[in-house]
Amino acid sequence: MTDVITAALMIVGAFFMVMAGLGVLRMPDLFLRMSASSKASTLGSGALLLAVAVHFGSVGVTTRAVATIVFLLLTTPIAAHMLGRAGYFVGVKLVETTVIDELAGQYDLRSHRLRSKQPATAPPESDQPQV
Amino acid sequence: MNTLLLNTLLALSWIALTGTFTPANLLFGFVLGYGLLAFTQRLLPPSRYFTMVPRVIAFVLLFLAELIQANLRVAFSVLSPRLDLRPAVVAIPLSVRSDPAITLLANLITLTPGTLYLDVSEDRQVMYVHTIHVHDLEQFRQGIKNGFERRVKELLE
Amino acid sequence: MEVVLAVIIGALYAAGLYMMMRRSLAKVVIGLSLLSYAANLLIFTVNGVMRGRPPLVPEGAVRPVEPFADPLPQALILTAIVIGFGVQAFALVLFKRAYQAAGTDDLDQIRSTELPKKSRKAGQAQG
Amino acid sequence: MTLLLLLPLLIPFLTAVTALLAWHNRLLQRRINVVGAALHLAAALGLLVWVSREGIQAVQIGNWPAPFGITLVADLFSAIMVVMTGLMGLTVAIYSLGSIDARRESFGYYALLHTLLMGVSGAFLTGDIFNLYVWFEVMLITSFVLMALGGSQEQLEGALKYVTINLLSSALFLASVGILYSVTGTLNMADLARQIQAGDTVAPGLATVLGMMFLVAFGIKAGLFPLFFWLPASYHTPPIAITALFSGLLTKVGVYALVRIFTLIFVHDIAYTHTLLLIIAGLTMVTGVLGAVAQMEVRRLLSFHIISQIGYLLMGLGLYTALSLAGMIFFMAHVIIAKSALFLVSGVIRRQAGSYHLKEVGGLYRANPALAALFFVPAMALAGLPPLSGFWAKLALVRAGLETEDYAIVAVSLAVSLLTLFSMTKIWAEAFWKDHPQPEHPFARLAPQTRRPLLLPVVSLAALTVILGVAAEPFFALATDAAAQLLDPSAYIQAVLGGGA
Amino acid sequence: MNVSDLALYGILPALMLAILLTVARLLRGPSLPDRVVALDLLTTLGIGVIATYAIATGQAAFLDVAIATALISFLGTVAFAYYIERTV
Amino acid sequence: MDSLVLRTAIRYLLPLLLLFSVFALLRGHNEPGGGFVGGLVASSAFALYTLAFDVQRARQLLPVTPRRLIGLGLLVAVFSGLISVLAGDPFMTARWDNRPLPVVGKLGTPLLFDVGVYLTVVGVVLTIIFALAEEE
Amino acid sequence: MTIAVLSGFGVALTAPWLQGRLPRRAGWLLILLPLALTAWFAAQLPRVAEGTTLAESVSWIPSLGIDLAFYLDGLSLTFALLISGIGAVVLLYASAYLADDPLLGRFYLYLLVFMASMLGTVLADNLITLFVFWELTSISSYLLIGFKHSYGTSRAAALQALLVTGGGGLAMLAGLVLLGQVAGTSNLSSLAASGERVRASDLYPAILGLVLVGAFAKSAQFPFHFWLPNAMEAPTPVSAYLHSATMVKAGVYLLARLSPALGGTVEWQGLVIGVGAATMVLGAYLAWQQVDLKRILAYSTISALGILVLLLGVGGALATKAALTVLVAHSLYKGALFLVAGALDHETGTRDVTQLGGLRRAMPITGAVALLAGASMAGLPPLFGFVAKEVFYKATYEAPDLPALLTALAVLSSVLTVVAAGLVALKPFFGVRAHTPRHPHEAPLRMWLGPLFLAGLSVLLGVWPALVAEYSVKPATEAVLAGPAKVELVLWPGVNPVLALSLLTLALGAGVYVFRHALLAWARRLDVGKRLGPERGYGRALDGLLRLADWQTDLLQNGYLRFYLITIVAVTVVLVGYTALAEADLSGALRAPEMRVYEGAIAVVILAATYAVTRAHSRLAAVAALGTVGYSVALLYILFGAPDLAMTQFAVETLTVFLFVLVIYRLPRFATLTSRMERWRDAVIALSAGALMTLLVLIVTADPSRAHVASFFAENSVTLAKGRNIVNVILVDFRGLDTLGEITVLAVAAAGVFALLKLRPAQARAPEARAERARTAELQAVPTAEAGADPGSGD
Ligand code: NA
Ligand code: NA
Repeated sequence: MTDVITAALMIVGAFFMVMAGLGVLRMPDLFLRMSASSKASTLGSGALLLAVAVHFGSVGVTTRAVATIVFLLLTTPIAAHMLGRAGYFVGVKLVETTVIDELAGQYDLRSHRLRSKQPATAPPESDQPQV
Repeated sequence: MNTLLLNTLLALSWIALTGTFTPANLLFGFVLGYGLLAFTQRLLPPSRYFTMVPRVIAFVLLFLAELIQANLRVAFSVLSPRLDLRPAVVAIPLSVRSDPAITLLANLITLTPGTLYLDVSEDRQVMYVHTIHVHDLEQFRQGIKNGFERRVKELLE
Repeated sequence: MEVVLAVIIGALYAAGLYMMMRRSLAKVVIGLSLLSYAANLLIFTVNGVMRGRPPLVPEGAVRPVEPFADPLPQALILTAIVIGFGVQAFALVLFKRAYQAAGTDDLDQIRSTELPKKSRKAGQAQG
Repeated sequence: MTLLLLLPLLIPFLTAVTALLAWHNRLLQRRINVVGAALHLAAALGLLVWVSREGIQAVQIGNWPAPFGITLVADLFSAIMVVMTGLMGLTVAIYSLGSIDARRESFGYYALLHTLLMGVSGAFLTGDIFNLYVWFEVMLITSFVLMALGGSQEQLEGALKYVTINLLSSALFLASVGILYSVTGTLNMADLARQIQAGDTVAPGLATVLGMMFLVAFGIKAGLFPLFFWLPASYHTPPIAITALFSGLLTKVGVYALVRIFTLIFVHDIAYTHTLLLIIAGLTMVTGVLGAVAQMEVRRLLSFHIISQIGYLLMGLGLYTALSLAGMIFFMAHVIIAKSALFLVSGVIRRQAGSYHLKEVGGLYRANPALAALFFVPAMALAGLPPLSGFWAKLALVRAGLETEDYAIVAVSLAVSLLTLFSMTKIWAEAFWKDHPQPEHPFARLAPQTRRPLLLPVVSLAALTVILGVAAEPFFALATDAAAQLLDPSAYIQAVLGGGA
Repeated sequence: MNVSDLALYGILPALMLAILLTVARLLRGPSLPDRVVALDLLTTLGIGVIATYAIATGQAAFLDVAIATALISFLGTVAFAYYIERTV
Repeated sequence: MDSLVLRTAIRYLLPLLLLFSVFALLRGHNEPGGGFVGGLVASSAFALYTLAFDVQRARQLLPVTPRRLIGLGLLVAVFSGLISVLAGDPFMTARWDNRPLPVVGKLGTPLLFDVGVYLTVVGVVLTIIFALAEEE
Repeated sequence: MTIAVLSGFGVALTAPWLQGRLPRRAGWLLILLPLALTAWFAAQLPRVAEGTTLAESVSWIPSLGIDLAFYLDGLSLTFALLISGIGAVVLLYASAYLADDPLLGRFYLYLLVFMASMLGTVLADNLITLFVFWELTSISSYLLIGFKHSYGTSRAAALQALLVTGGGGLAMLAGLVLLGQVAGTSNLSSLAASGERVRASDLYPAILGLVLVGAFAKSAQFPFHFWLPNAMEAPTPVSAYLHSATMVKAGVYLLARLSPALGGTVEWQGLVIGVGAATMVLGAYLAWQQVDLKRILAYSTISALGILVLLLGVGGALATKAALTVLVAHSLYKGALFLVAGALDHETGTRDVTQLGGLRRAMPITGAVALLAGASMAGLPPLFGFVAKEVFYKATYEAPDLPALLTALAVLSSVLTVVAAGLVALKPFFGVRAHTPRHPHEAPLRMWLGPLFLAGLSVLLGVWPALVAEYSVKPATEAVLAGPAKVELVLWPGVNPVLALSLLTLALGAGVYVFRHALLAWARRLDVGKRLGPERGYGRALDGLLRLADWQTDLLQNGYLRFYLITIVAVTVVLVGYTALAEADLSGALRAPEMRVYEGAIAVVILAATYAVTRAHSRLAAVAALGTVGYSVALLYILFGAPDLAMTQFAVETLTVFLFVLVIYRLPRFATLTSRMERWRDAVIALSAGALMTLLVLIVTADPSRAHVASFFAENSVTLAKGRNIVNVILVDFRGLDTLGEITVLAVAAAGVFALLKLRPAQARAPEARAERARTAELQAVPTAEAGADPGSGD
């Protein structure tokens, strides 16, 4: 029984890991790549770590596996946020099909402060990239 | 949170009593302890603990469901030969204000596929989110506000 | 696997040395890094690689299950890694300061301590 | 008593840590510095006395039997080298009081100085080849920092090359140790010696290949031709006290390591290895001395001479006879003392005549006759003039070379000693005899509080070159005994591995 | 086929495929944040590899490496982001 | 860089990282870990803190200066080796207390030595990182 | 004897102090030493004449077989007397000659050191002890020649003398060591007994050549003679003492001393006679063409030294006797003449003979001395010079080989010597009174007393040659021949061919003297000295040396780090690669790879990332690729059972990347600075180094052998060291000392980084900060050496 669960978790994990890799390779811009990789990899590694917990079945291993998962859940999004922000500052281009970029021009490049902006009342009609 | 401590102690006592220190047994001890606590303390003034725990569990389940479902969606789109994307960076007005709440919300947004938390304005009025596929901006904003933001607000504020 | 590792080691050495032979300070310091990977991996490889048998004694046992990887090279590499880290950190900052002081990161321009003395006449050493 | 083997490591270590903790108290650091250096020398002398009375001594660190733990071992050669380290440490520690600026002092100078002593002593005392690597690294990183401490452009540029090339050497050293362990299964040098001599675990050819790797690795540190580039590029850039210390110790550790491995471990194919050593020795002497001849800056000139003299040391090793090794050891002591004295004197030259550059100085023969004498004695010693220390060293090497009929190296060594004389007289003629190029140059009087720390070390070292020369017998006898131990490593092996070996 | 074999011959190769794909992105860039994203993903993939290898070899001790990697690699990514932002 | 999210998260991450670092240190004698890795984890926690806030805040967080920490670590390490010397054994001969403790195993001078390593590493990495960050 | 030698050094060291305390009387006090020595040596004359020898030996460096052994026989006694006697004369003279020189104390020091060394040289009984003193004479000569140190010419001449004699000395050292080895003894006194063995040895030609080079260089023999005239830059007392009477004769002494061991062979005769004859003629030929008094004397000294060498080459009782007689005669007259030249210089301000004349009234005593000594030099009876020339001619006339040629050359050189004597002794004192830079007076007592004494001796010995024959020449000749000899000297040997030659010499000499102006013009056109002179060779050699040194240094130490690294790598590849191919067993190295898919993938990743590092166009991209390599290596560690290693590698890698990022983005962008050719060259070298390492790994791993210490760790980790993680147990216990060193490295690295970043050179700071620093430096309780100085230029 544990073997079956272990195997299933491993397969799920590996699947999402491959998706993460594929995503980061295939996606056309930085934000899309991060989008694809950050969650898929968290899910993938989470599944694999759970597989370890199930496989060994000891408290020590489980605790450590769960702690690692928690840590990853906590840090992966922050890393993505930091990188995305950095990407904005160095002027990484968004893919041409981007519908709207409401963040564009909101950063004060000198002070690195971010202004708030009230959302547009209507969704944009055009598909013009806004960057 | 004293109740959590008590619950944990009960779970550990269960382990000590049964003498088998396995994750399953620990979980069982915890559930058992929770039930006992809920049972024994129902006459005392209402503790947040007992309303919180189900909420947290529901929240986690919702999150997991979203996580897996959306991950599959992304997998599907990554695997499709032509990437069919309508990405956007959307500003979402915020109603949560506390640091932990914003942080939790941000993490949730990022961990659920399709969306990626980018930053929050200095005045905490607006959160900027990147999304892979947007049809209707307003619908997207409302989806976030009614989904994760509401639950985070319930949980933490 | 040793054959593959040997090729990797060779490649790391080659790349490290190649980088060290560049004119740019930054490249030299990167070369030093590659070189230390190479040396560590070399120690690791020549001492016999063994898949998945860490030199740990299971709880309750008095000695590890045979076969196990030789722990000594691991300890040596560990020491070398740590030392390398310290040295690398220093070298990095030194290079940065040298760049600041010299105003260039082109090593061909960084020769003030040993410029050839073209102006020197022969035979004026004494007298 | 086994503590005596440890004290040359512990004393500088604790001195350094205390200095580190007394970061903001310069006065305390200066005192600790001198006390620590004096204690280190005392411990080293104690060790030498002990070893010369009782024979080779070993202590197993952690009480783990050799070859499993790390062994510290002192034979006469090691003990002599540790004494030289202590001597250099004390003289430079005192000289620094009068010459190192307050800013360097408050950035850990004294802690670094003593860490260097620890690293060098460790290298001399360890009986474990990997532990040797560790002490080399302690010494190197400390020297890197000392070299760059102060942060002038010159220092940084010099240090840059010094660091890069030495790291290359370290990487090679490390790899060689790794391979050596893989083929022998031991890091203990006595055990290595036993195995390679027995020839059953290691193919002799492979052992020779390893010997070549070590030769390059240590050769870089020792400053052999054509691996010495780092030395002239950098040695003249730090304050002179540091240069003197480096000159006395750093390359010598490289030579020590070469001597150790090519007398203890890789002696299975002398015809190949030691002939090669002789060839390199000759080339090192010549290129070094020619480099010196080309210089007009005192520190650079002396730096090139370091290389040249390393050639002599290597010659002693390459000839590989009792006499040549004794000569090498005597030469080592001589050159450490004389060369450091010269560097320290050149510091005073700069202070009084205003420059290190020979074109820009002069007039010291009249202005400071005592300094003239303090320069002349070690300079002539370095040139090998009898009856100063260098002569006996040279004589022993020449005699050994003639005995083994290696005439070429003898010829080279004699020619090089003439060129050494030439460049010593160059300094003499320019800095002392010649008038100062500025007729009105004010020869700065040394302030009373700097005069003693500056001159005391120089006087002591100059006196030592004379004593080492005029009363050479006890020293040479000691060197002869030390050489005998090197030539027949059985006692060393016995002391480390015990009776069963 | 037991779990260990599955891990060794099924899962690990799959993870390696992911790694190769990621490295391709890392080398291709084009922007520095792209590379860092790849590097960050690489460490997470590494954690997966370690976990899988722990199952394959039955050595739970490898898990400790995974934790340490998870904890520390975050610093690397943050540092990259921090300084990328400062280059502007 | 003032990232609200990072600053918030660091409050939770910091104790977690420090906890793990001590765990790695204490367990190192029996499982992977040890003073060096422990020290690196601890210092990376402070490094994160430095990035999230600034050097001054990070320095305030630390009760002693990194330099003191280095000195202390070195002293502890060498002292652990000297204990045996006082008893007449060679330097660094291990002394053990034979009562086993959870996680740690047995207490002994090698563990004390590892504590010295841990302290030194923290001091070293923080000295470097603080100095570099103050450069900016 | 030991005391006699060593006392010189002792007294010498007190001389500067003494001169400082008693500026007027120091000379008189110091002269007591040479006088006492002279007396002591003179007291030994009778015993030595009887054939007794004195030997003393103090153990010096027994482990090198070196004793401080001294030996007194006729030969050493003759030299010792000359050294101490003339030493006294010169010291006295110098006390007046250099009375105003502030460095007189140092002069005494050097002169006394020289005297003691010279005594040591001639008294030494040990080959090495002899060499020790020999070199000391060179170095004290260096200091004396350069005494007028402000003049470039003095310094150059001092150096030249040192290099020529020192270089010769080094050759001699090799010769002496070989001689000792072949002869089986280092004792000069027992060397004669081993003569047969030495001359039969294969090494004999080498020994002979090396020893002769040393002796010839010291004794200014062709082609080393040029240093001697240049050494006239020295104060005149030095020239008189070192460069005519004593030091230059050290080579002659050595030839005489070693002739029992080395002499008598064809090689000996050919070399020694040839060089001696050439020197004799050349010196004389150049002497009379000079205008500087001291240079005339110097060249004639060279000629006389040639005679001595020639005679020793001829060998046998007669020639040896002649050599010793000439030696004594020359020392006496040449010493006196030099001192006369010094007096002339001192009083008139010039040494140019063309500017001197008619001084006999102004300087009568000096003139008389000059006349006597000059007559001895010219070989006029009844002076001792005449006696010497008679035996000299007799020796050449009766030489076993080539007597005619030798005699002809002897006469030729003697004729020219007569001319030189005339120039020195007659020209300044007779004829028209010339105008001189200074107004001449008679020299002070201390400056004529000594020369007068020497000239007087020339007369005394000329009249009474038996005195010197019995006490000096005979015992000395016996010492040289290592056997008894019949030695007599007479003033008037009767009419014979030799006397005819003497008269001829005088007549021709007088003729040339009279017509010297015409002949000079002719000789100057020939310009032998300059054109063929080896001095040009010396200059060229020195120039060439300096140019070679510059070229080599600029070539090797060119400042290009790349060049250094390329050289080192290339050397490693060649040295290690050659040894591996030649010596090691390569058979196991070639084998098929075996691996698993995932391992292969990691290998691909590492190789790709490594390649990417080398090709990266941006710094941070290179760092990212570098990080990939590091992480992948850590994965390899995991796969092969090294969790601790992997953990450490991951952690260190991350921190390194962090540091890189922190630092490297401040460096400029990558740019391609090298040409395509250079890149290819570097790539080839780097790849060959990589290939070498690959090969080594393959060789080593071909034969997997189990490490033997590993099992000890496995066995004892839990039981004795109480730890289950063996790697950690090794780190903190089995090999804890490594770790102690390791954390020391870390601590120092941190201190270094801190200092690099915080301690900047002063000029980088604002002026106010500098002023502030200076103020605080003043307030410091600790005395600061260079308060406020820029550490960058600190010493
Ligand atoms: Na040196
Ligand atoms: Na270690």
